[in-house]
Amino acid sequence: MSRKKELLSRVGLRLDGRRADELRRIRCKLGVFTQPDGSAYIEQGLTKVLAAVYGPHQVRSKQKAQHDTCIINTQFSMAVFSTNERKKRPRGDRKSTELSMHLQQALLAVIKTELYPWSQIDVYVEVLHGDGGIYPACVNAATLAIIDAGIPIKEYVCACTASLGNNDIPMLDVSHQEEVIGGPTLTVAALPMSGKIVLMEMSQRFHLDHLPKVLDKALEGCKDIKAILDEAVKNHVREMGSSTGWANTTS
Amino acid sequence: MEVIESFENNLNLKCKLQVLSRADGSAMFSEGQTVVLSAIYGPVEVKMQKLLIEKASVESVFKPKSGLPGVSDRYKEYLIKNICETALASALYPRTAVLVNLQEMQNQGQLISCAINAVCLACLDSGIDMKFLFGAVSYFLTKEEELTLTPPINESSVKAMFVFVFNNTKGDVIASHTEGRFSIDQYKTALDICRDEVKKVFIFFKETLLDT
Amino acid sequence: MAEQYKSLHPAKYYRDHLKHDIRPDGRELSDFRPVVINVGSIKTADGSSIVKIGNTTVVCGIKAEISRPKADAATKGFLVPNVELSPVCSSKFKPGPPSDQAQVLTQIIADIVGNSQCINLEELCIFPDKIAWCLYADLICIDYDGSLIDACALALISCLKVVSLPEVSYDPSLDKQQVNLEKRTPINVNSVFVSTTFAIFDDKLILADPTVEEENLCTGTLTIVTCNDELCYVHKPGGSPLVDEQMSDCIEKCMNRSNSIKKLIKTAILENI
Amino acid sequence: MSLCDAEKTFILHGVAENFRSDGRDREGYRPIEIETDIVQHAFGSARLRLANTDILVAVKIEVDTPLPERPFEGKIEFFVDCSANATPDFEGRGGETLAIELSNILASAYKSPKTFNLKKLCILKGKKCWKLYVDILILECGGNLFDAVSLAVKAALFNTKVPLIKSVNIDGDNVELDVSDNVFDCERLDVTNAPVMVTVCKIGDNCVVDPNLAEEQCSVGSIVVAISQEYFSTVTSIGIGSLHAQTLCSSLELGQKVGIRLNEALMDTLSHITSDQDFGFLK
Amino acid sequence: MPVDHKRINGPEESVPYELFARLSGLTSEKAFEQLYKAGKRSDGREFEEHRKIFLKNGAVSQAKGSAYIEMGQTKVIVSVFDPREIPNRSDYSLKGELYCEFKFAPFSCAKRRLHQQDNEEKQYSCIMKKALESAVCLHELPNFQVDIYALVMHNDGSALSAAITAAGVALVEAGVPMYDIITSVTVGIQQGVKLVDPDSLEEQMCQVQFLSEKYQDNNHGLLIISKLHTQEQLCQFYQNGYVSLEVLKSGLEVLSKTCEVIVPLVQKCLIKHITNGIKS
Amino acid sequence: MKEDSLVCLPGQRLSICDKIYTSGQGTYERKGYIYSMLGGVVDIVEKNGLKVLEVHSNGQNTVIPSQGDIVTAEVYIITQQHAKCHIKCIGNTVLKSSFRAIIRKEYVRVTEKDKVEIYKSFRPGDIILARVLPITEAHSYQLSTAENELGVVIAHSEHGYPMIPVSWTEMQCPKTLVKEPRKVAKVVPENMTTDILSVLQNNV
Repeated sequence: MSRKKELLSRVGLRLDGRRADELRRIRCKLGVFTQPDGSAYIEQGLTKVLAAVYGPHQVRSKQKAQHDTCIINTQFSMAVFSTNERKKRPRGDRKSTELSMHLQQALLAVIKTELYPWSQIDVYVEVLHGDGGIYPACVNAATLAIIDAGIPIKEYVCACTASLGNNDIPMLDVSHQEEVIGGPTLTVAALPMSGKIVLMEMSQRFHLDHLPKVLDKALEGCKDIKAILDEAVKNHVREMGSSTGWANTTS
Repeated sequence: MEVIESFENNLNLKCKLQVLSRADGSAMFSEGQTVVLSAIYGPVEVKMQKLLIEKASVESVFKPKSGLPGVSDRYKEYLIKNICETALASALYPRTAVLVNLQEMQNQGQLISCAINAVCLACLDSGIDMKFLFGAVSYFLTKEEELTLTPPINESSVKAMFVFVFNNTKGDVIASHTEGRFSIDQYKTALDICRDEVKKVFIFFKETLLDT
Repeated sequence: MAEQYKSLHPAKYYRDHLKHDIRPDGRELSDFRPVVINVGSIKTADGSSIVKIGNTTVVCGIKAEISRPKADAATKGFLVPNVELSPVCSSKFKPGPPSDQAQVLTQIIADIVGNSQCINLEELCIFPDKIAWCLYADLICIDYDGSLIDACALALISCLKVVSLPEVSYDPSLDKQQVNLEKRTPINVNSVFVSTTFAIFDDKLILADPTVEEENLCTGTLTIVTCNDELCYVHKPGGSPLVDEQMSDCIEKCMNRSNSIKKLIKTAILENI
Repeated sequence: MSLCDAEKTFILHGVAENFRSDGRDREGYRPIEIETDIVQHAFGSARLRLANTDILVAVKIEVDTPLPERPFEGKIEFFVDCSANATPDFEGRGGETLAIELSNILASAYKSPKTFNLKKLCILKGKKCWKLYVDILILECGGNLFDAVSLAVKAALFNTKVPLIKSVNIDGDNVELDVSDNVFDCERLDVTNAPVMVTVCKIGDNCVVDPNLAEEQCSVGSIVVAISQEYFSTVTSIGIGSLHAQTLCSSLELGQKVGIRLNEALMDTLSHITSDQDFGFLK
Repeated sequence: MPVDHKRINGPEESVPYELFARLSGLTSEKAFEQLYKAGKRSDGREFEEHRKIFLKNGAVSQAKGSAYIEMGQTKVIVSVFDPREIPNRSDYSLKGELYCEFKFAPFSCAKRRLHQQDNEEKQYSCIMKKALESAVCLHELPNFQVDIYALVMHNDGSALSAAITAAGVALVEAGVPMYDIITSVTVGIQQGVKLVDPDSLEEQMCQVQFLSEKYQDNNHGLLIISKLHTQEQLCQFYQNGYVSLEVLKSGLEVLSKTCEVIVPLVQKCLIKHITNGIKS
Repeated sequence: MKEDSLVCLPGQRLSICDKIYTSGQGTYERKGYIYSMLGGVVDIVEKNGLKVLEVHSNGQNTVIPSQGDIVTAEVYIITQQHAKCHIKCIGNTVLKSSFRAIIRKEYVRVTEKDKVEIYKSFRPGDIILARVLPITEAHSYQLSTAENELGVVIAHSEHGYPMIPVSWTEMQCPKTLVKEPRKVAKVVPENMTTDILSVLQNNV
């Protein structure tokens, strides 16, 4: 346990100079591509993720079609050069199938699927550069892409990681370096407004009384991320709107 | 070339039925030091490509003790599949499938004959219709040209091995698998001796069924 | 019209023919199809042979490579036989990994080579525990028309008889080997195995050298491999039971067929030199 | 993207009058944007946007032992990954045939030593050499993939920084290399002769360069020409349809002319790029 | 090499013995030297002379259409199977499809090839598919797929063109509707010298770029085309290496001339097949 | 086949394509000329003043079930709504590989379409004659036996003996005299291919 000491210096600064409850710089852009119905690009620190949404369109294989809801089909793939160790195959291994299933769960909780029976929505996520917090970046990128595609959702779904520095101070938005050196990381995907948790995943072990602290910190993180995403969406809509002249109607 | 093994020393066969709960019929069978676990699932639903109109399609899987099934296990599956196709009255279950699963637990030399006997016991246990019972005996020819029932201890001293599968009605040869080189009359003597030995195997089958 | 009848009721079509002891392709019950052997036609391989039994065609090519012997068998080289049922030979086989039938054939051919001890693996070892020959024997089926074990076995044995390996000198101190391509010495083959397949039709008729239709309709097959007037493989994978007389007259037919095949192999090899 | 016959004839007439639907003439290219040094992990990277075709290329370098039959040369390997972002049918293994076709054409274009000299990648004859992994990620397909990929690869190789080998010591069998860890002193690859590909599409009875998705649909036959210093390093016919010998020669000439012009344009844009303008997708 | 559970595996790694042989000293440059001086090729052929071709159809009894071709030492067998539904495709497509697979036998080349299809074979299958797609009337086979398999038993140069020509014959014998007879030829270019239908040594020689100052002309490469006979159309064109435009054009003329030389032979083989089809 | 018939190869120019000569089966028309598509024999068929050029290859040509063909098929699965079968021969040409086909309940017979029970019309293993309906789905052909001459031709009883048609709804097993319900094809000699008739005769 001693090695985790250096994660937080005495002054409370982390390895990359952030404070314990500070998110990495998030920059995002909607409508990056023309072909897909909705697309988004997000940078959380150095982690760069591209998301594209196709749909809702006719289901490709008839047996999977459902009469009352729309099915969400996701694919998570990491570019071969996204990690410093070159990956042999971009997708198809167990980890990427698991992450795409988690992504599907997160989106199912949000998208109003009952509006599109017999149809299918494809959400594809491509990680260009992986530097820790890959799954949360994918969830946030997918949310932006779905908004860009104009698919009705109940709420933003935001995800954030949190960890434990010097085994008592919860730290937010863990980078790859901290993941490798640091202790247990908790990944939370949540609906920030209603405070509901959609998906919670933990690596290594948490002590029981630390868990609530770290969980609250993660939920706070999700709220902040939601604010940033919301602001980016507003700019995008304003920018899109201005080209068609109805920008002056809103504030 | 005299026969070492005397008549009454049987092949110390041991068996336990109903070993697996999910299988329709299962048997843990051991012949000397060789132990095989077999299970029968049938008649079950069949995949479209494998469907046969007028009879059941038999499929067999042979899992080795360690590692992934290789080319030699495919050969054992092929052997067992053909034996079951002749023995089972598959015409009574058209358009269905019978799955035979085998797991090798321990191998002292008579792996194939032990597997075949295990399958027959599992069929009996599952109560599937059969035209006849089949029993297998393996027979070894050592370097010094002696024919013996029990596998010699060190592998190198085995010159040839015969595995014969007989049916219990007329005692005809259903299947034969051999290894190593041997002369024609050695083959014929081995065939006759095994035909007597297999009677004991069938007696053993009856006993196991009676006392379960 | 006969063709239509044959496709609707193949079994009945065959029974009508077999009533008069004639097979649809005009052969008697125990007749064999013509055998054609051609050796040494592929120059890029160290030994090659093409065998045609009736329409069934198998090409065998042996490529020798240098490798390190296994730790537990330090004085033994390798002979790696593999049967490939390529999609060329029949619409039943699709490209991709070998089908179950191909794997079973590979195992049978490997058993036959092992049982017959036709190649002494010690002779393939150049320097114990350091380097040894590894003969990759690849058998590819070009046309699948029944009794494939016979064709593969014949192709492999005739190919082994014409393999020639360059002379290798190994210097243990420098761990360097020097290959002299000009001086090529054939490997000695201790025994010649010949395989014959019979199909059992309706539990009583024994058809020798079955075609692919006969194999599909028969209720059992029996393959006997002779090796220098001994037997080295009797393979009957289930199927309708055989009485002892049928078994012995099959063995008897198989013996005199192997003599004629051995002569054929000798002539094919003489032509090649 | 299926066109009805009316649209096809419209495109046909446009090409006949040398005035295509988006205002270009037969030899005009759509606007191309190149950015280099996008991916931090990679030794060299480039992103190219040809109208809405979007390609990202990253080059990684590893130490490897040279092939026994070619001890003097390093190795270069092309890997193409069609991301499902481009179209839903690239999902799973959908994009594999296109990926294999692209990597094969690139491999045969870079095969001749005149185009890209692998001897410079050799560290120690027969023992150690550099292996270049050129990974191409296709983010969006807007037609004319071959040109976009070849330009992006050339830009990425231009941007690649090969680490300098300070010293090589050999004892017995194993070889230790120590690489100078200071980032700036590195060698650059000589990319002048690297081939540039031009797709020449035959629509109606004249040839067109840089076809977009619609034009690709109604092309009778098309060839891909890889040009390196006015020599042809690879020529392949793609798509269904056959060409008359005459049209083939004229498209070869057109391909060569456009290829040389395209290569010059690329080389001087690459030399003008300064390393700080990195804005990636956020632009 | 990952252990292949579906085959018998030899030792983990094995190396062809040619590597340890004393280098034969006959580098490509010296080989070209002798060839250039003699004005003739090693087997006595002119530069633009095609090797003797032996072509026979009906080589595989189980296939709908099959052909066996020998160009010099290169031996290729092709079989075509009658159309079946396109697997895993539900929508109704008006045009049929071809599935081509080109495979070298493990023993067919100097260096042993693996059983699995490697990149070069995938590329050749792709080229072969392109060549045949423009020769077959796909609209006549709506929603069907024709399988074409080519196996090279002995590769002594220009194996791909031999496969394409043989595939053309096999398709006609299989009764698949085709626009025209297809023939294919390869030419190797080195220092401006054009070697039609190169054997494997000449093919290697043309892929290598000569460094010595004696040879300034840096034209080298390989050119494969396939041509439709009556329509005079090139349905496939592949070139690699480093060739200038004029050499490429002159290479094209030589190739289309040689294609015409082969066509009568293909026609004779097909007519023989049709006539004894009529007689029986 | 007459001895002096004209042999042609694919891509061979046969004639100019004008009012008189038109391209028939096995030929295609390009730039005003008719070319042959198959390797085989050229037949010139007179159709109301028009000379139609057709090319027939010797039986090897690839035949695909097209609308209206009479096909021989073997039933392999029956459900409440349809019977699935493999098409073995189209007209007289035997297929090397069978095509998948389906007979829906409403196409089994002409009268009382809705009261049809599939298991009373077909059983797995029966050989039937049917007509191909217009092709809609990609992978399986729609067949119909809604004519008197179409339906079950050869059926085996429970005990394996070929049965004889007794009425157009029943067939009887000669050995066990058990009557089994089938949708029997009315045996009309000129429509039936002669040999199937002979098969029926020598089985009785």
